[in-house]
Amino acid sequence: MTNSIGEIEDAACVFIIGSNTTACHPLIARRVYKAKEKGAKLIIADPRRIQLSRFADLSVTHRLGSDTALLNGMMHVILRNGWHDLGYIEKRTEGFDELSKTVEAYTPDRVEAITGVAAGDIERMAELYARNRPAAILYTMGITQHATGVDNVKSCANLAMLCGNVGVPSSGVNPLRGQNNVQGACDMGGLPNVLPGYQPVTDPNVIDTFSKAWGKALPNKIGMTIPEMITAIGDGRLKALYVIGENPKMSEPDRIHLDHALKKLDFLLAQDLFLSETAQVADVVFAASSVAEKDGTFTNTERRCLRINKAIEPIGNSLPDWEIICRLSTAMGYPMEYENPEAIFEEVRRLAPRLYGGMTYARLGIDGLMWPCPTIDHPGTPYVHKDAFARGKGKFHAIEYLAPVEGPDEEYPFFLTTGRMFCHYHTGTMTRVSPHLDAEQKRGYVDIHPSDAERIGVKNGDMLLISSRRGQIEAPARIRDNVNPGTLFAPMHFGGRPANVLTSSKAFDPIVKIPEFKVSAVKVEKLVEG
Amino acid sequence: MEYKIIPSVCSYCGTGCGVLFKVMNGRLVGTLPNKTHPVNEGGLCIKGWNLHEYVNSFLRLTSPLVKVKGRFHKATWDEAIQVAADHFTSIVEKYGPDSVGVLVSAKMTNEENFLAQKFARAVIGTNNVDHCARL
Amino acid sequence: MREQIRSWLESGEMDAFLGFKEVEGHPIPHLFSKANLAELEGLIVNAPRYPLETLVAEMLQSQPGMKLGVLGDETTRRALNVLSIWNQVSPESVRVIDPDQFAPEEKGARKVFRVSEPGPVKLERGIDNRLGVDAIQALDGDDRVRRWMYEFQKCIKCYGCRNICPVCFCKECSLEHQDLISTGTVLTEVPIFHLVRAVHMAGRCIDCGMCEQACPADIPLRLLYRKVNSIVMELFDYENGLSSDQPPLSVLGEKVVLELKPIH
Amino acid sequence: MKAEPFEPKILAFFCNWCTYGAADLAGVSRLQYPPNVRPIRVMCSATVSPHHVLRAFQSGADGVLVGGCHVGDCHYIYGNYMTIKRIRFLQELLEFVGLGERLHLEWISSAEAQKFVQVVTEFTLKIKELGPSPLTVLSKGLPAMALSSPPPRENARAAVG
Repeated sequence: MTNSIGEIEDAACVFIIGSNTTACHPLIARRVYKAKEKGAKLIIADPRRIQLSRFADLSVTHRLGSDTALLNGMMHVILRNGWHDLGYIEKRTEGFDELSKTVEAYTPDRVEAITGVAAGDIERMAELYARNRPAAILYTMGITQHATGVDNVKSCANLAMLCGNVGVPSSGVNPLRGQNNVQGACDMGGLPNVLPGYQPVTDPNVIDTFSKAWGKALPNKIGMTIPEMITAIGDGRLKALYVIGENPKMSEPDRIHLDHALKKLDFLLAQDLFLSETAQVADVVFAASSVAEKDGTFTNTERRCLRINKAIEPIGNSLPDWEIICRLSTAMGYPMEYENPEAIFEEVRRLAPRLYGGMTYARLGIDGLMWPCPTIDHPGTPYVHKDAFARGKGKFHAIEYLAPVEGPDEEYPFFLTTGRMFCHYHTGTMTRVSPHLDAEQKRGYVDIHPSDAERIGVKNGDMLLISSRRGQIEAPARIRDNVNPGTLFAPMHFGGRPANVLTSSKAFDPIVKIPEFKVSAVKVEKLVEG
Repeated sequence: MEYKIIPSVCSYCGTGCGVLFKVMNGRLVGTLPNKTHPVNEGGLCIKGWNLHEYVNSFLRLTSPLVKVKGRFHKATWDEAIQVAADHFTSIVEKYGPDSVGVLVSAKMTNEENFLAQKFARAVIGTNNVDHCARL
Repeated sequence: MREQIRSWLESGEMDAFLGFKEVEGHPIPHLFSKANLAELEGLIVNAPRYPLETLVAEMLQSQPGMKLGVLGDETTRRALNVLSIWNQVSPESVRVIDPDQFAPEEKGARKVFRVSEPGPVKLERGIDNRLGVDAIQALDGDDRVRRWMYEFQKCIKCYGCRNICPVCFCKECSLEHQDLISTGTVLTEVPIFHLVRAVHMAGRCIDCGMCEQACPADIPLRLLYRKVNSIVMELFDYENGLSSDQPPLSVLGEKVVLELKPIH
Repeated sequence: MKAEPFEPKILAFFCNWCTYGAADLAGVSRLQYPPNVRPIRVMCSATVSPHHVLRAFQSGADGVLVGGCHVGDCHYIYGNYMTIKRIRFLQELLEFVGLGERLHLEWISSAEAQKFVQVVTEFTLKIKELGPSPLTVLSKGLPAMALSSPPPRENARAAVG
């Protein structure tokens, strides 16, 4: 997030696109409620009607995968009416001319044809967003899990910069991160192209610093992302995989293809709290300890580094992940010895000084600190890009709309989108075992619009067979008018009805390789009465 | 009777709500919201309120497992670590470091992520490090 | 106050004392005992309300016969009374220590939980959490239902109101009864979810206000339950936490004193 | 558009030993009463939990009628002591959230077929006057509900004061 969670309350306009905030980030939705009640305008753009839609000043359900067109349409209207912030654009950004040329073609009528959103609504969205400042954009995987994920994000940034909504309190472009420490995993260099603190592996100075610190020559070639790794396993280039606290068999697209690939591995090591779907096929499984059994830090979506504290001893014979890694590393001839997580954190501070340099366990306390926090007296940074963008000038990217890789056709006439529900989390390994959460929703389901249900003769609870080009699943129908006709929604949490059998691994963003979970084409048949 | 309240952070989503763990005689018995926390101001969602339940689940792994002839067997840490270390070492020797991939986790701490990528880069010698930020 | 508690702990008159300790600027509930008398120096009394009563009940159920002190006030006493009527705690095991009984220099000021100013939209469509029961009753029926439904619709189904409630202890909760209230959607069934809980508050709610503070959506739950309390008071002359009988809706009673309400 | 005349849906819980008998007698005696009532026979009016009443409203009932034995005549001696407590409590609570007057309790013995007809007729008439349950009205317009028809200004001010 460019801004902090608390700032949302004071926005004059909140624009939520591709995020079911009350279900996935309920305590951020709290701030949206507050903003709304203080008089902020609330705009929701989501292919589904979500709970927040009922509180919105304007809620639109655009076609799956048409986000760039919708955003370009809004920018078209803003430019045509001169609602953009010219002073801000001239002073702080570049690439405005190309952008304005591109969006010129996105007239509301054309965008209506692409997105299914009435031209009048596009005009109103633009007006609400541009004329109520500061305006905050919130998005989640509804924007990013597309073959055009990067384009979608850039379009959000374009819109925000066009109206001078970056580097200002209560505004910004705010991705709500899904998992508790996605932000931290990225910060710590859990990516193939960067070392801790987003320092590129291709920079010789960076490699030099880290090599010296770690006493080992480090590779400087960018590594493989998860989808690339899966391809490489299939080709026989990747022989061993060490999977920590992940469940790719549930979280990666095109499960059947992945299952075949995993069988080709020479060695699969899994480290998890539970015998997840992935751990079941591993050669060795390390039993890890949970959040309550160790010290450490998490970095949340607003870049706030927060301390967790050990409450109980590790359950059974499990060990905290850091101890396991230290022991494995030592066994492989590279002794890693740390007295406690704080000692590791000290090393993080030294090696990622721009973001974490000023943080110590003592300073973090319970409130935590928001990075960048480079020095020991730095108060932390609630919102970034204050006077200048990290790269100097904010760059507009002229983005053309591209249709999703897969659209409905004669054979597979339905759109399928996937996502979370309020009482489960990610692949369900941590929530399906929790009695109170499991009681809320025990099994997978598919949301289908009443008109579609009537057409294929389906009642609530009837078993459906959903098939895509990749595979098929069975799931009971839940008739809901929160999906549009022609669209289905399946939650991602249920191992017995894995929605990722249906999704495609061929459709992913060319730059960041994010799979297009949000759009697949499927067909539906009725199996048995429920 | 030992009863402790330990402040911590919810591990269910990216919001980072402050929680208090209730610990009675060394066992986690419940979760409360931290009422003065800057992120959640005393509120939690259904997942946060039930944070202790997965920790106490009877399905938790309590020991490392090694698969022999298609079946898992409980092992000591030393054995399991040695098996894994031997496999990695021989695969790196035979096919080079880039034949190994490490998936770090968005669910573990910063410190652990740091060590995991350090393991991949300094011990194995590959940049094949990724996690599920995309998912 | 510290000295008094110290002497109780030392003499064994009290096995442990549940109060608050400041941890990195945050008041955190803490159990003081004879084993850690030095920690008493860090005892603070200015904290937002936590469900200490629930902790007390948990401890006593794990170790019956233990003698506990708990930092609290009149509301705490009432909560413990309710719990004792429902056989969740034995009253002789718990002693409530009210900091107001001590000299002001010995205690900090009790911090009142922040009451946020309701925004204009909330005033127009919802219900101002600070209002009293009478102000709601002054609204006409249609307006009332619209306002309550607006508030209830914000519910994100965290069950926080129930979870934090010091007098909610049932192992099986009606709110999770699938034949009564449907599960699986974040927009819970409005208004049955909240009204079922309100019904269960009859004869129990001690008006501590923690439900409302825990509500991420700021639903005026305290106001709703205050009405429940006043109904119980008017119809049955029962004051939760002060009356020592079983609550009126749990017993038949000896005679019928109520009159039927006529149709018109 | 002229809507069809409003025919309320009224759910009724009748005690097996008295009110249900009265309904039976009314039928056998060919007494006329409005067909809006959907009766459910229960063994005692005390088995009607507040949950059942709330569930009925949630499921779209415009009114709920509970019929039990006169006090002192309960087949289970004291059952209806509970009934009146519960229903009176619930009547007040529903009133507070704006659903008042849609719940009614009456003691009707199995001989009182005339009274049965009179109560059902009066209650149906009353629900007709009240109109459809606001819950069903609101649930139809749910997506925009929070925004539609903001209350008159005076009321908003009254709420603040």
